[in-house]
Amino acid sequence: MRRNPGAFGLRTWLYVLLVVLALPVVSMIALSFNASRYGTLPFRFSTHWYRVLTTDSALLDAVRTSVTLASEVTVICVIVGTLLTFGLHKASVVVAGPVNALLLALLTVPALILSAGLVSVFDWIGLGQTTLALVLASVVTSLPFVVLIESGRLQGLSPDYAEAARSLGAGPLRTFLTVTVPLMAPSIVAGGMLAFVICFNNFAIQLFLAPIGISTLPVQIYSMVRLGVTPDVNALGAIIVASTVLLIIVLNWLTGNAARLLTNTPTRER
Amino acid sequence: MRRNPGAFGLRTWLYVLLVVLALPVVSMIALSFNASRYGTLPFRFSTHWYRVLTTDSALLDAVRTSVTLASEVTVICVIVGTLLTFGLHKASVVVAGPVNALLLALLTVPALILSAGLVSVFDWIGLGQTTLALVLASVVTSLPFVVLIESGRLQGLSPDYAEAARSLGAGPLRTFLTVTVPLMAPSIVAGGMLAFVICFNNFAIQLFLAPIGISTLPVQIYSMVRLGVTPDVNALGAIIVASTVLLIIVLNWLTGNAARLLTNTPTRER
Amino acid sequence: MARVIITGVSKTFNGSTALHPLDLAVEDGSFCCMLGSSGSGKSTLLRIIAGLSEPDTGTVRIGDRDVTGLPPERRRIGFVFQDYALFPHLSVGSNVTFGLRARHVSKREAVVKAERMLELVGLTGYAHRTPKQLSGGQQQRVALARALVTEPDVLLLDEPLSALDRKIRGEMQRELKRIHRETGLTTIMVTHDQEEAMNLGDRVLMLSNGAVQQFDEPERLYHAPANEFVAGFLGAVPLGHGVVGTGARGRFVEIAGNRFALGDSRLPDGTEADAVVMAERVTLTAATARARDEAEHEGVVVSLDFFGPFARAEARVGDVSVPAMMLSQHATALEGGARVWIRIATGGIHAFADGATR
Amino acid sequence: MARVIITGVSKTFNGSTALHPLDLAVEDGSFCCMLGSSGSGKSTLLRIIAGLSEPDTGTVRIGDRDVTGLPPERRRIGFVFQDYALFPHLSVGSNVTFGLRARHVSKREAVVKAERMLELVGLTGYAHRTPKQLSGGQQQRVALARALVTEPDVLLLDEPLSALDRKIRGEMQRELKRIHRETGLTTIMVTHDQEEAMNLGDRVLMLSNGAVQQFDEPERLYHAPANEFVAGFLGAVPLGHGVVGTGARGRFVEIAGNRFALGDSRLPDGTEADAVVMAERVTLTAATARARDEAEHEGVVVSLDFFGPFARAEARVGDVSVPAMMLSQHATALEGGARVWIRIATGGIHAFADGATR
Repeated sequence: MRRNPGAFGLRTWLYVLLVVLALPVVSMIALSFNASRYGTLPFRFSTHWYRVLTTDSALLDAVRTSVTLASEVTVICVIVGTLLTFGLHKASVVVAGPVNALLLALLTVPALILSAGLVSVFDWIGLGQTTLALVLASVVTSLPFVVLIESGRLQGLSPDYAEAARSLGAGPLRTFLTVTVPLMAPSIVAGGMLAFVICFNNFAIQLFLAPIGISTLPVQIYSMVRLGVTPDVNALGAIIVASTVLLIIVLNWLTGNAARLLTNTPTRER
Repeated sequence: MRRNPGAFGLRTWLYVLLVVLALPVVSMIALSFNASRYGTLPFRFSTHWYRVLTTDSALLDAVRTSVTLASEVTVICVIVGTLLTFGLHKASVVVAGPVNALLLALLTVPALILSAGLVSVFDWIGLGQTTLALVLASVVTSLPFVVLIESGRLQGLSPDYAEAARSLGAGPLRTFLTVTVPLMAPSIVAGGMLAFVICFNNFAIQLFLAPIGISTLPVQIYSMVRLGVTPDVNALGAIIVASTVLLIIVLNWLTGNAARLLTNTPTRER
Repeated sequence: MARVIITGVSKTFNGSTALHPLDLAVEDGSFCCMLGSSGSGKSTLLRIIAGLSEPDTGTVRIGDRDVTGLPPERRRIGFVFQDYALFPHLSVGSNVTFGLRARHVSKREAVVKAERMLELVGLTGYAHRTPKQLSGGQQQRVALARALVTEPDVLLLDEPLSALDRKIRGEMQRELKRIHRETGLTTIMVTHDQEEAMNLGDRVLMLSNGAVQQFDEPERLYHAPANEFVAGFLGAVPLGHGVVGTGARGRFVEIAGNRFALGDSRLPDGTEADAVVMAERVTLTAATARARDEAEHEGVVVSLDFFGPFARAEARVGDVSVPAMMLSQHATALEGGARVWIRIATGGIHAFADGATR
Repeated sequence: MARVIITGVSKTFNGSTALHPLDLAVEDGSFCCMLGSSGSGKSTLLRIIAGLSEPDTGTVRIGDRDVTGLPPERRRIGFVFQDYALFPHLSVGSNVTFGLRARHVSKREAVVKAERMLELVGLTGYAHRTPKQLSGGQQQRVALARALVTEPDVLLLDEPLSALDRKIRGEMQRELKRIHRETGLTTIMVTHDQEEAMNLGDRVLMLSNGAVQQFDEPERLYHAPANEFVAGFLGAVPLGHGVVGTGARGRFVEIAGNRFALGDSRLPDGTEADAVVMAERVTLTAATARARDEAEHEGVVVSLDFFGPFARAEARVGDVSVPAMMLSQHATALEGGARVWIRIATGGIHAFADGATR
């Protein structure tokens, strides 16, 4: 169907969308290299804002705080989420049904309302605005994504692999660790990545639950932006975009198709 | 494997997780029915906060604004997203590669940084803090999710269906509308739902881009919560959770398994 | 190596019966084929023996152990799946050593044993490949090696050849026969292919709708099918409904006025019965070739189909349609509409009373 | 109804050749089977005819139209997919009317035509079911009806029977024959099953590695395979490497000191050649039964396998292993180790020079 008459229209349409979607990202990067403080023209190239960034200790502290938080939450989410996914898969509908409904509910409730709720709960049980409270709240918001991604994969996995392992003399635990987990690896990686990103970006949760005196990156940026958009935020955004793209390229190189990790392409393993 | 020795441990583990995950939601609902203003004990049942909610015109306006915004964005995202998904599927890697990378980048960049970037972009092109700017920004953040969910489905769909339609005399457009779109319907519904939820909840974007004088629900709640957590926010949260669960039940009833909509279970249509 | 004894095993899935209570004894060192179409319960039974599924009632014994309540990993079985189920994240060698490692055999010893087993299945030197790099037949050999290397008491095969090309299937059948001969392992194989079952099995268990139809040696199954279902599954074609009688030249079944000789039927004279015929036991001779023998029927060729080595004809005797299967070289003298003499070899026709017994 | 003429069509996927340039003419109203194993290019060729794939070079003509550049919807074809590809969101009736509606036939007329077509394939009254409610064979019939209802110029079938059970496959073969006879439609079917191709095709196109090996009537293909590949695909077994010669009783090929009679080989005396034998053209007679005929070889039975209706034996003549295929009833007198007379029917052995020609 090379001579498809709609092909030209299709290509044009894709290019238009590419531009619209790229606009915010591209202009953010452009502004980060513009010498002018308020993003005004004419454009003059400068790495000024990147230099400012390296000396902005409050922002760098916030980056460190956010990365630490997101890493901890990711590790917890991956372990808990994998076990939960596996448990849901094995459990009867009576147990799995409510848990699934709850996970979907957690996906849907606005994070802001959830954080408001969590503040009162944590106050109630005496955790208050502690790091532990922040980690717990972040886990609760990130976990549903991990479970959704992993359970898609697990459901697509032939039960034959686990049964083959059992028939060869491996007990349930050995089967889980040496067969099921390795076969679920792509979705575990994808779920972990998603958990990291969602936790890293969860402004609403962090705004309410971050201990006093500790700023995560989104909270720090918020307080900076309230004083006017400064291009060193754009520089930071540009760095984040660049590292994301780099990560995607590396993953593509490692797995052949990184997008497949997130889209859960139904490749029944053979 | 009925007499699996790990079954008991597995069940216990699931119940513990159920409790931890349910805690915020359940306590939010509990607090919403507690007469005390600050969620203190003893618990006294009251529908007071629901009655307060119905008379809180600022909050109700905000709900209306949010629902309108989310509905508009959902419609745009579903149409644009479906066409984009289809286009990416047909396009060569040279076009699809960068678009996919961009979509993944948009998923990863913190919404707060993105909104900061968008504020300057919109100021630059003269849109400023208008409703159009808000809709556009919301579309840009929700679209990647729609495309990811739909493309997972489309990739799992056998190309035979479209080819069969072509061989029977249907042109590309007719094939797309009468075969491909109906077969993608579950993922289109799921993508739309996700777009709605994400747009509805996107506090960071709305905080920066909502026109002056217009408050979306998250922004409104934020300003309310800054004055102390009021249980009529909990009441609102409880209503949202209840409607979500109701929606899930209805979808389950309609499709047999709503969770499958989001998990993209690899059911190659037969 | 051990006997497998099944007593009173039954199974229900969501209210529908997958297996009616059944007993079965597979002798030590024998090769038992479970034959049936999909839904006959043959795979369910195999999975119950393996411990991958629990029976609702009954017990399973392997050797002198009652394994009914045991999980699969404690039954000392080897299981080969239809789609091989090789672990895609492990090399061929690691696939084969998996079962040994699970049994805490040292790595060094496991590798040596795996090498020896890969040699047995003809895949020396393939240990470092991944399963994906192998052809279907090679994957099947690895699955066999993986199941055999742990020296199980019994080898269970779930339609192991159905995913293979016809040519490789024949090769793998010979391979399975050889491995069974060399290891002397009690083997139970599930298949829906009657030729495969007939060729490989010492005994064949014919299942239908979760019930045993016949459990016999292949020759017996073929020459003395227990009921119409078994005969039909083995390729017998319905001839018609008639009445059993005894005449000058022995027993016969009379259908629409034509008398067809019966072999050793136990049905009493006068029984109404359905008769079936084995097409490959029918011989057609062009009427021009020679005079008609007394034992032969006269008929007309209605159709003639050519399948390469074999040909299939249909002839009419009065109102009865008689199929005939022959080597193509013997069909060259025939043509549609030709008058033929039809000879049906003794035992070529079976009659079954409306109940079931033969 | 129309001829299909393919001229110089070739196709490359990612640098590897799927089809070498080939010409093919399928006569109006004929039934052409494309036979080959997976990767032979047979499906690629069918998809090129359908317009689902574009050839790199060459032209495709259907009837008097050059359709090379046309998209599939303008080629007036019917296409049946291996997995049926029935639209799961439409009823059986809507599946069948789909093609008519796409051609702007009125709804009323489309429904009437669909009913008539469902009747032709034996599914009257199934219009309101969904595809999922049908068995595999029924789905296949719907796919056929859907392809036929638009009255295409040519019907293209891509392994239409390979997903069906053996028994239903036979039934569907008869069905396809009948429909082809009744509609008179030019039909091209892809298959990997030689019996299917032999039974259905007026002519069979044998493909391998993207190149035509032979295009002939089934009988010719069987009796005069163009090369060793074709013979092997049709079941011939290698006999060994030898030298062609002429003796007192005609042409022969001498392998390891044994002379086997050749039929109409065109190879000159002294040619080194690979010989193959058709096992079903070899007859074994127990040496005890009668004296050896001059044309027979003396041998010893090495193995004997029983496949229900058919049996397969292997006999050794000196160092040469000769396979024999026979009806089981003729194998009863044989046993492993027995001395036998081996008769190979004329044309049972083919010899091919190291190149290819026969």
